[in-house]
Amino acid sequence: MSHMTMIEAIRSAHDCSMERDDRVVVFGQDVGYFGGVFRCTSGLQEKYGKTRCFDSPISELGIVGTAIGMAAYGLRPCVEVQFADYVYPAFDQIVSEAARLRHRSAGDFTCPLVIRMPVGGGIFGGQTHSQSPEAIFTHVSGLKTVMPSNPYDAKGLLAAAIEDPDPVIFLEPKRLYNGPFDGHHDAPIASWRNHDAGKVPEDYYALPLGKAEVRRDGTQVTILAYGTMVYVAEAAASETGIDAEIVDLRTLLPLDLETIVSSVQKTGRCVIVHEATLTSGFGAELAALIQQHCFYHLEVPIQRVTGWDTPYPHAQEWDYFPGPARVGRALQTALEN
Amino acid sequence: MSHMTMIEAIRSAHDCSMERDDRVVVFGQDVGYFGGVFRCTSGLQEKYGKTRCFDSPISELGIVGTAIGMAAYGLRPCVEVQFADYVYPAFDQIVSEAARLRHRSAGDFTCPLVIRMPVGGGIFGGQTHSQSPEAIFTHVSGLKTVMPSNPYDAKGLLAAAIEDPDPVIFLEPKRLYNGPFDGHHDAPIASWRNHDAGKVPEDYYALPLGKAEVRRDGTQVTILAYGTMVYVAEAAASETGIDAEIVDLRTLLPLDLETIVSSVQKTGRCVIVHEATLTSGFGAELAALIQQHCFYHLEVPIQRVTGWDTPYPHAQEWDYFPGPARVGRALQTALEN
Amino acid sequence: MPKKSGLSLHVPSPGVRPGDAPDFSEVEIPKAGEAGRPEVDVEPEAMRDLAFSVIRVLSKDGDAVGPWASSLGDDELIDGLRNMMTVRSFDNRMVLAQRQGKTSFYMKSAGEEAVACAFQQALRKGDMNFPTYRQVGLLISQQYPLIKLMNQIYSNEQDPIHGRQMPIMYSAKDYGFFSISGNLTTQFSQAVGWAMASAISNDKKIAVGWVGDGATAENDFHAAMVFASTYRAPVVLNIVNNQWAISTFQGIAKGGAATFASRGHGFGIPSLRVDGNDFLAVHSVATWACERARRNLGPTLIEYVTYRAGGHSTSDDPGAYRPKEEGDAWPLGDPILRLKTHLIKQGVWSEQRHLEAEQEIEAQVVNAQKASEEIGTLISGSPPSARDMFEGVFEEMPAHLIRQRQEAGY
Amino acid sequence: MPKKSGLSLHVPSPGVRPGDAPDFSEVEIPKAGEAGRPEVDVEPEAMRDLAFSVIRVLSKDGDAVGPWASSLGDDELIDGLRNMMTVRSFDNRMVLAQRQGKTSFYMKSAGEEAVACAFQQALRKGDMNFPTYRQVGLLISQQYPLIKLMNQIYSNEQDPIHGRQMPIMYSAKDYGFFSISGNLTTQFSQAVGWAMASAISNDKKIAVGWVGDGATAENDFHAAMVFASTYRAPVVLNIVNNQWAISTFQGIAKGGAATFASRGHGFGIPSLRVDGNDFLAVHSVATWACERARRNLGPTLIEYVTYRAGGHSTSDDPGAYRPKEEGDAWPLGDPILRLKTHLIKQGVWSEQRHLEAEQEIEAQVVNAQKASEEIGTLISGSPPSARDMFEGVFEEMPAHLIRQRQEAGY
Ligand SMILES: Cc1ncc(C[n+]2csc(CCOP(=O)(O)OP(=O)(O)O)c2C)c(N)n1
Ligand SMILES: Cc1ncc(C[n+]2csc(CCOP(=O)(O)OP(=O)(O)O)c2C)c(N)n1
Ligand SMILES: [Mg+2]
Ligand SMILES: [Mg+2]
Repeated sequence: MSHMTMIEAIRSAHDCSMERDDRVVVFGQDVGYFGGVFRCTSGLQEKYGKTRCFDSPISELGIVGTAIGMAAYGLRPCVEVQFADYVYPAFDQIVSEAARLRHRSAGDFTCPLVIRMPVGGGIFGGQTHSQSPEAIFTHVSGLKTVMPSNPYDAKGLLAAAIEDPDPVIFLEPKRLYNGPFDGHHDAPIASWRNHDAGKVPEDYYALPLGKAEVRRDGTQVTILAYGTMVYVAEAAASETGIDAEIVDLRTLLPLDLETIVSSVQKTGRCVIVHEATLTSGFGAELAALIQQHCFYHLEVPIQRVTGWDTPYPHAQEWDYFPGPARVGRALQTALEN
Repeated sequence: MSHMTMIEAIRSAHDCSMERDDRVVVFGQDVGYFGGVFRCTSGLQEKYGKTRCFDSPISELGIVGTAIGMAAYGLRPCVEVQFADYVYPAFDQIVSEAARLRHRSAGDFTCPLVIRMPVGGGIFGGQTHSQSPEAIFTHVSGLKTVMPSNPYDAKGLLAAAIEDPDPVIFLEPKRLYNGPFDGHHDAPIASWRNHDAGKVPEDYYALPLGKAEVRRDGTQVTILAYGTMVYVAEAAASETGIDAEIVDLRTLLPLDLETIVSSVQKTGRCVIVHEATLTSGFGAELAALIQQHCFYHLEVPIQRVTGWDTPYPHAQEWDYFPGPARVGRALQTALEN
Repeated sequence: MPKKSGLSLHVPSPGVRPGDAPDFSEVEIPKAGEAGRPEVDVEPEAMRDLAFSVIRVLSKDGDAVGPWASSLGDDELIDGLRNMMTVRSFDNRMVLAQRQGKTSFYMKSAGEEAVACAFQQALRKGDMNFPTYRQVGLLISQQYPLIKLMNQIYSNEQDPIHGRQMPIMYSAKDYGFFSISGNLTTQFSQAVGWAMASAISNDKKIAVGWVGDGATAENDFHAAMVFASTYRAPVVLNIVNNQWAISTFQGIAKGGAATFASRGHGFGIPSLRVDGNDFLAVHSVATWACERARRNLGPTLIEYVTYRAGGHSTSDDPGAYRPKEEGDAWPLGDPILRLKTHLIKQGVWSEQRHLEAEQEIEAQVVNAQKASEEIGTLISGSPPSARDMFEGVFEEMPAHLIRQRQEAGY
Repeated sequence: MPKKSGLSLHVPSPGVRPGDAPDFSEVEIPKAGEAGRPEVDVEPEAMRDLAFSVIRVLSKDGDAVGPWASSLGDDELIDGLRNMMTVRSFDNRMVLAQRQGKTSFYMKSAGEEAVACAFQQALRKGDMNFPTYRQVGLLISQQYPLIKLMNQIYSNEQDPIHGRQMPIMYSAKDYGFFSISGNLTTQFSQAVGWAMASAISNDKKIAVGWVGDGATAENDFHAAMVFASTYRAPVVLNIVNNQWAISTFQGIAKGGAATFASRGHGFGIPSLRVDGNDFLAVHSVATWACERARRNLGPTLIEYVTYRAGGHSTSDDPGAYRPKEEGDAWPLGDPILRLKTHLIKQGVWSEQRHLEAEQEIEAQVVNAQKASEEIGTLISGSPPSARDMFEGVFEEMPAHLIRQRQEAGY
């Protein structure tokens, strides 16, 4: 059991899956010889050859469109979109094709496909290297949407996504690639080396999609988070000294409603945190579900702490990023009444 | 003051706007000589010439991409996407360009652009002629999203959208083109001829974006709806005899939160109805906002009556379509506790 | 002409509109047999001219002439003729059924039956078509049961896709027929991906992509060309240029290009243009392109010059945007008539046999229709269950869909 | 070679990788002056060869030869030289500033300065460029204040776009420079639309679209070609082929095509290929294409053959995927050196004057940098206000954004 960064864990998931199943093929922009701009596929071309891991032209549409054809043939493509901000050129193939193929053909054709992409800000990437478009994927029937928050989960969930018989959108919080980040951008950078979730088996393993994980037990208020926001939530909880229960959703669709509901029914208070813009973000769906399933347990309104309804700015990045201070204030508000 | 169908009203809005402002240009697939597959632009090419109303190649991306360039030049393009189900090839230009141009250039360039598209089912169009993708547009900062429910609003709101300095997504419920439709698909087809909202001035007028309209005053429960669902809601209310207040949102973004909140604070109960799939639909945002702003007024959980989380089916269209029966049941449930 | 001095926008339009006399004088039709037939491993550059010509085999008086003269035997040609006749008879019955309200919608292949029927005869079991809605000939040429097509069109209880999609959105994997999408051109890059997968797997199967003239403007056309060119995918990319895209004439999609076929040159893809109403020419060119793919020589682009003789769909009235008589004026004639004439000239067919064949086929179609309608139509019999609507969104139904299904009462 | 008998996938790769000796033997470089110069109203077909050749004006020993020999006067050429030198000096200072942490990111034009600088000299006030991130030469050639560029790069208080975008995402409408997008190729179809708008308005302005070799694979490339071709838009479409797209060599985007320029032929768009490191050739071809557009003759596609001498960006290490010495081996040399040699040969420039110019320019850049850094950098001075982040999402701030701004404490 060695420590891995999230990058190494993702690379290892590819490696184990390609080792086990030669139907698994990996491609995307710069993923072949170079191993990806974030190095998540480094060494795979050398090990598995140019026809199982290769560079693609700069066409997200072509990447996803050809991958759907490969999946229909019987391969298990796992493709990379360099940044989630660049997935939109492929949106039609994802929404109209990958998501609907099994249903519209009554299972005659299926689409076991993984589309990986880095999400989130905190690297001064501005509006075109920082977006978190998870909500729009969860609105599309036929897609599964996953966002791990640590190396251990990343490897296990990616392996499961590759084995899944249906298309999976696999979102990687780029700010977590090299260490847990809690929003304190001035603090020294933390590393996965000294974090439990940085311990990752070399060998293959898979974690079930659709299961949330309680990261911190608490009684006063429930925080629903995923990706980078899990650590922001932890920071906010410990810094306010509020006994918050933190649920890391891990998979947004299918959603682990049970875990969410039982936590909110216990605490009676809920704060939802995500980095994406507020309006029609995934927090809206969570709030709608919770008020439906926990209505008579809720002591106070559910709050959403999210990115603002603006493009992700460059210089004002830390004013946009929902950090521990904002989450902390929300926790306090949650306890006021 | 003559009666118009929604098609005639939309055509008239184009006509008045092109008459008043020769920066207004109209194009899209089959919109030129033929006047559009739904005839919403018929006669415009003849009246204003081939360079102000013309057919485009079958490229939604090209339509929107070139329209953005035209808007940046100083024209006021109003383009048609033949069905909302076909907007995805243009999604990148809409999300990454039209929506962000003003912000990213600090007003150096702007994008006064209207993208019209028919939405909704009820015409046996199956999964590729029935979708209602409004929610994903409302998640994109920088876009306004409008959906009229009758000819009078359609004309006034389209005129306003064309004059708006920012990009507007204009969604036309195709099942309302020729008459108000309340979901009773076996009943004889109603016409706008004998409906008040079918009375439409020939002359130019504009209605402000961002204002909802109370279609029916009521005290027991608030129904939030837009487009076709307004009539479904009316049918459900009268058939259940429940004294429901029906708010027609008309504009989803910017949202008329005041009207919504004051209605729900009055009734203490709320049912949201839309045709789009449930998960992460716009109903989620509405529910999240209402539980936040009306928490202490709510007597019962907010309910969402929506399309199911499946592709829009062909043969089972009426099992998918959220009709008066389902809305009626929700109203009864809302009054139970 | 600009109003003021200055630039002006050019908006192409067809020479003629309703009321005008049809005019195809701009459509250049070389004599049959003129175009050369290169080796399949020739450099694209060396066969450039074939993207600008029209490869034709059947002469005016019905002889098969020139280097592309088909290798098909008489029986295969007779099969081809019967297949085309079946498509036409089937189409007509289904349009009627739609008019009678038995289904919601239909699209015919009228006038372009040869393209799909002749191409299919060049394919092998295991190859995969990625068709549009105008290639039912691919299935009918394989004796796919007409009743199954009708069950789909009627969305009845035995619809292979459970009433989930509009009429004619067939899916038939065992017949090498990919699930049709209502979204134009998406299948084009998928075909390339399927072909790449076959090559990655060192398989022998090839893929065939289909697209209409109008739909070549879509994004996926470019993606397909780029990926096919870069990875030399074993795929045949077919453009069916039937002159119209709903109300829009081909000039809007083609722009200033000489031909659609010539789009292949910028990708180093061998490109050919063929008389789409000439069964022998289509089959011969298809065979050439498929051999290229099978020999791992890479993609081929083919433009079929034909004419959409009917409306775009049952929702369309072509009389609103093109002269009624245009179809009759189409210089490449009718594919069924031309093959019939050839076979009669060959002495292997006759008016008499043609008439009999027509009656047989008509009977076949009618019987299939009766049987299918006994199962049900959109307005009769028991439709596919609403419960089914929730199935197959995912292989395994997740909790939220089960909840919704129960809420729906199933 | 397939492992088993059967098909196999072809995956192009550059001949050489780190450790190998650079090899450009496949890059054919015709002699300067060889390519012919057609009239601007010639049929695309008649100038087909120009998409496969490389138009060059500057001979080995620095003479301007052949029909494309530039019409530029000595002073204009000296301006061009100084512009290129300014771009290079500016680039180097900014890379340094990034290394010092004064900004987050930077991208150089090193090696391809001639393309933007020479092209801009063919444009008129009012024309609009739709650039990528590697055409800062368009602005510098118009004496756009260096300090404003730096203010944007530093996201300081006087950043014209208020710190909202990453460094180098300039916007300068008054200088005919469209807001740069981080999303590749979107500007290409926008350029066509802007040009269409100019034509619709019977205006005289033309548009210029810019794209890199790698980004030609994107959807918007196709959309731009289709619309430009169909409506004969007054636009010049520029492909800057600098051989690399981050770590991906141009063969992945080009596939089996002979050249990127040849992509224009399938759309009937006149297409030319030019030595991108030859200032005179670039300017001459640009002038030719702009005249076509101004005379309402429609679009032109131009491929500039050049080399990305630096890394893709400050985040990139090209040593990981290409030989370190590749840049020096690039057969078309350095654009600044080549123009300098020509001017000296012409007797209007000298080593001495060059040295002085270098020092002047260096001083200019350093002074601008000092002044800009006094205003602030990403890590010094007062940044653009967070309040501003909420401005300009819409012309008028809607209620929900006001609420959010207040929640944010502004
Ligand atoms: C992405 C998308 N845009 C628009 C449409 C609407 N549409 C359906 S068929 C059609 C015309 C296609 O013409 P063509 O490609 O020539 O094929 P043909 O109908 O002539 O066989 C259009 C515009 C669609 N189905 N998908
Ligand atoms: C839609 C999209 N996909 C991917 C990227 C990431 N990306 C930025 S630059 C680049 C390479 C572009 O190469 P090229 O077009 O040759 O331009 P060059 O950098 O060589 O000037 C890539 C892949 C992006 N910015 N946008
Ligand atoms: Mg067509
Ligand atoms: Mg490049």
